[in-house]
Amino acid sequence: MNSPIPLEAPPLLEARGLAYLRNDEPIFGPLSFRLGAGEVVLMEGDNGSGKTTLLKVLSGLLQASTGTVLLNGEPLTLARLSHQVALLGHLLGIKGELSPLQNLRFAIGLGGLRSGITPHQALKSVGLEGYEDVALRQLSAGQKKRVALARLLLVPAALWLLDEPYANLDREGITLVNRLLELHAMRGGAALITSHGAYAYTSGTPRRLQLRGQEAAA
Amino acid sequence: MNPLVLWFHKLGSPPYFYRFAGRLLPWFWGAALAGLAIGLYGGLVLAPADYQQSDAFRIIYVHVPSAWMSLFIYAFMAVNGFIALVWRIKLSETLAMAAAPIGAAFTFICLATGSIWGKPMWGTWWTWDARLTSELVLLFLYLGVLGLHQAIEDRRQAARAAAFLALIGIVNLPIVHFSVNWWNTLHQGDTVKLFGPSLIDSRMLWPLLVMAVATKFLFAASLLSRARVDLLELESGKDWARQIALAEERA
Amino acid sequence: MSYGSTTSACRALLQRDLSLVWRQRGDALNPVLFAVMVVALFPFALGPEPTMLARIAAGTVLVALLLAGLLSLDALFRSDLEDGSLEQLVLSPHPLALLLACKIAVHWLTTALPLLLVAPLLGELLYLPQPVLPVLMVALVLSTPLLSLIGAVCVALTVGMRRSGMLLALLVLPLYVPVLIFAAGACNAAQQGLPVLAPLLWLGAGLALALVLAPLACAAALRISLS
Amino acid sequence: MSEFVSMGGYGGYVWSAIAIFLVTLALEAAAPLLKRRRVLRELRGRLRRARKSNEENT
Repeated sequence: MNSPIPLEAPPLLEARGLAYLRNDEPIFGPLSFRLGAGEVVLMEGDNGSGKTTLLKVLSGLLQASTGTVLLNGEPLTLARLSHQVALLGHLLGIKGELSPLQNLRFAIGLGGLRSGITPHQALKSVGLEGYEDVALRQLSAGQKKRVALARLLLVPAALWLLDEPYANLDREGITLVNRLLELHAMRGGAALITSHGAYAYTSGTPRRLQLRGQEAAA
Repeated sequence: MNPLVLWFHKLGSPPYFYRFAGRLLPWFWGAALAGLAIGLYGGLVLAPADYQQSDAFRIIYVHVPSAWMSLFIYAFMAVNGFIALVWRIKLSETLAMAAAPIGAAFTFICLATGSIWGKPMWGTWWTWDARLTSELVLLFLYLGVLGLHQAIEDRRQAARAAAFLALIGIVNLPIVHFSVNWWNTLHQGDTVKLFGPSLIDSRMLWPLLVMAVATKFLFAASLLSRARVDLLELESGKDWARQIALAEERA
Repeated sequence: MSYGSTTSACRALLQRDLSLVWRQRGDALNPVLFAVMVVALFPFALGPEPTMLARIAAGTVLVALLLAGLLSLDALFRSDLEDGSLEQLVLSPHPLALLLACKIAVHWLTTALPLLLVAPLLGELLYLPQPVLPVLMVALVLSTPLLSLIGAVCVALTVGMRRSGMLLALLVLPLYVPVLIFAAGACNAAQQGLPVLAPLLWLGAGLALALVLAPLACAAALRISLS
Repeated sequence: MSEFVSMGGYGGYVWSAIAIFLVTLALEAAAPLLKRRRVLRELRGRLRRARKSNEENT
């Protein structure tokens, strides 16, 4: 093969020496890892090991105490939060008073729309067909989570940061999350998901990161 | 690098600042106490009585320096707050927050002594005159900064939020002063002018200036001792803080 | 892919917040009810003589509206914080200050506007002299958005605290003093037949300044509070 | 001397103003000293806990 070696594209997400301190107590880190397109990484760690904080730092909600976050090789700053990251936290960011459809329309307005999908299709693919116009308050916790997952399908973010995506879901829901993650990875997206270990990402062989308070091992 | 810049950089490190402030403290306390003694002696004994206000005017020696300090400390707090927000320097956060209670104390003194002065001069404990009212708003601003600082769990986040409030306050203060002035004014004009001839006898003036300098030293001394303790608390996980705790235990 | 423009983000936010308010339109009446009750207390405390009530009418209406606004301020970011929408707002790629300006606008529309509508009625309860009413209304139109904007910055600083009510009042009231002074000053001048333009112009200048600066300050404060 | 204390009839006002000044500033200066004792006590407690857990581990 004599073709010129292509310059290696920077990974979608890279953390370099990332650490976060609160009241001078380390919450996590220092931590370095890379996440390329098509990868799903499962972040494991006990309660209080700083998983949620890590996701907040990676998304740009919190500023790291030391280290840098690079998105496509460029440092993440507050002034330039990009369209490339979607965060699904413990709080789902959806309104109980509105219907799933209204919630999704708002999410699209705020974050943009991926091509080739509509809110109706997204709701259908998370198994909520027929629930479009029910007030969210009347849905179960698992169904609310599915609405939040539908939001991920709609917004054009390449990187998903999911905090405990399996919580509140039944077996069928867990399979759904895994299917969505697989689909996202196949499209060239990447995802970082946290779990305290009770559930597992079953399909494929995901890379695992262990988060143990102060140090983390890849 | 420029040696001065280098020194500032070193001063920003908490253990260095702790030692540096510790060495300065006795001098500052000494200068403050000596200045207060001289200023009060000059003001209460040596200065002649005022031809209009008789001896009641002597309250000026505690009232006016406190009023100056209340504004000076607010400006100091806001400048440090600005540095803390823009460059995230821990020492500036600490200094800004250490200054707030001292400023509140001086503002309180200014209001209390002003009110005591008002009783014999105006016949009431309180008048809604422009400067007294502005000073009252200033006290509320100080209390707001202190309250916000106390209400937030994370110490550094608390310092940043309170510093931000201090900055809003510094925009607000001239507006308050202007509006209150527009609203009502009864107060006597400035007695001491920094530029131009002063309206006050020099035997009355020098104790006032001595008091002004003494309160600056008092502020500096109190600020440094507060900042030292706050840094010790903030950095209690670090080695240098542990060493100090152990050294104190042995002593 | 379509990333969506900032305009469409603002429109989506306005639409969502307005429909949320519409779903709980009963709550929108609470500040109005509060203002009416506060104003009704004054004749009980001071006696029903019309001349005396007429003298304090404009000031009382102003203070009642200010307090009613303060009471509703706390809810500005509360529900968004509790369900995580605030995080999504902060993470959105659009300028946060602009999005917050939309939220403040909705807040003003839904809490201050009803108060403005009942202000003439409140004035009538206190025998507000007829010629003062237009000046009071202009002063209110200029000062209520100003109060909302200044208040939003302070709410952003206290967002996430469990018991923020008293602290919020402590932070906000010193900042409200100049607004109250100029608004009441205009009414007092009108009552004495003096020119009213100067204080109203000062209010207008303050509003213009706050319209630009307050959303930026609000965004900065929110970022500090969420960290 | 009594003339000095009475301050031309304004003694009560003048001396109470001076007293407020001195007492407030004295309290203000004492606060960091008290806090310093508390912080050092907590720090020493932490060190003792750390030492104890070290001994248990070894």
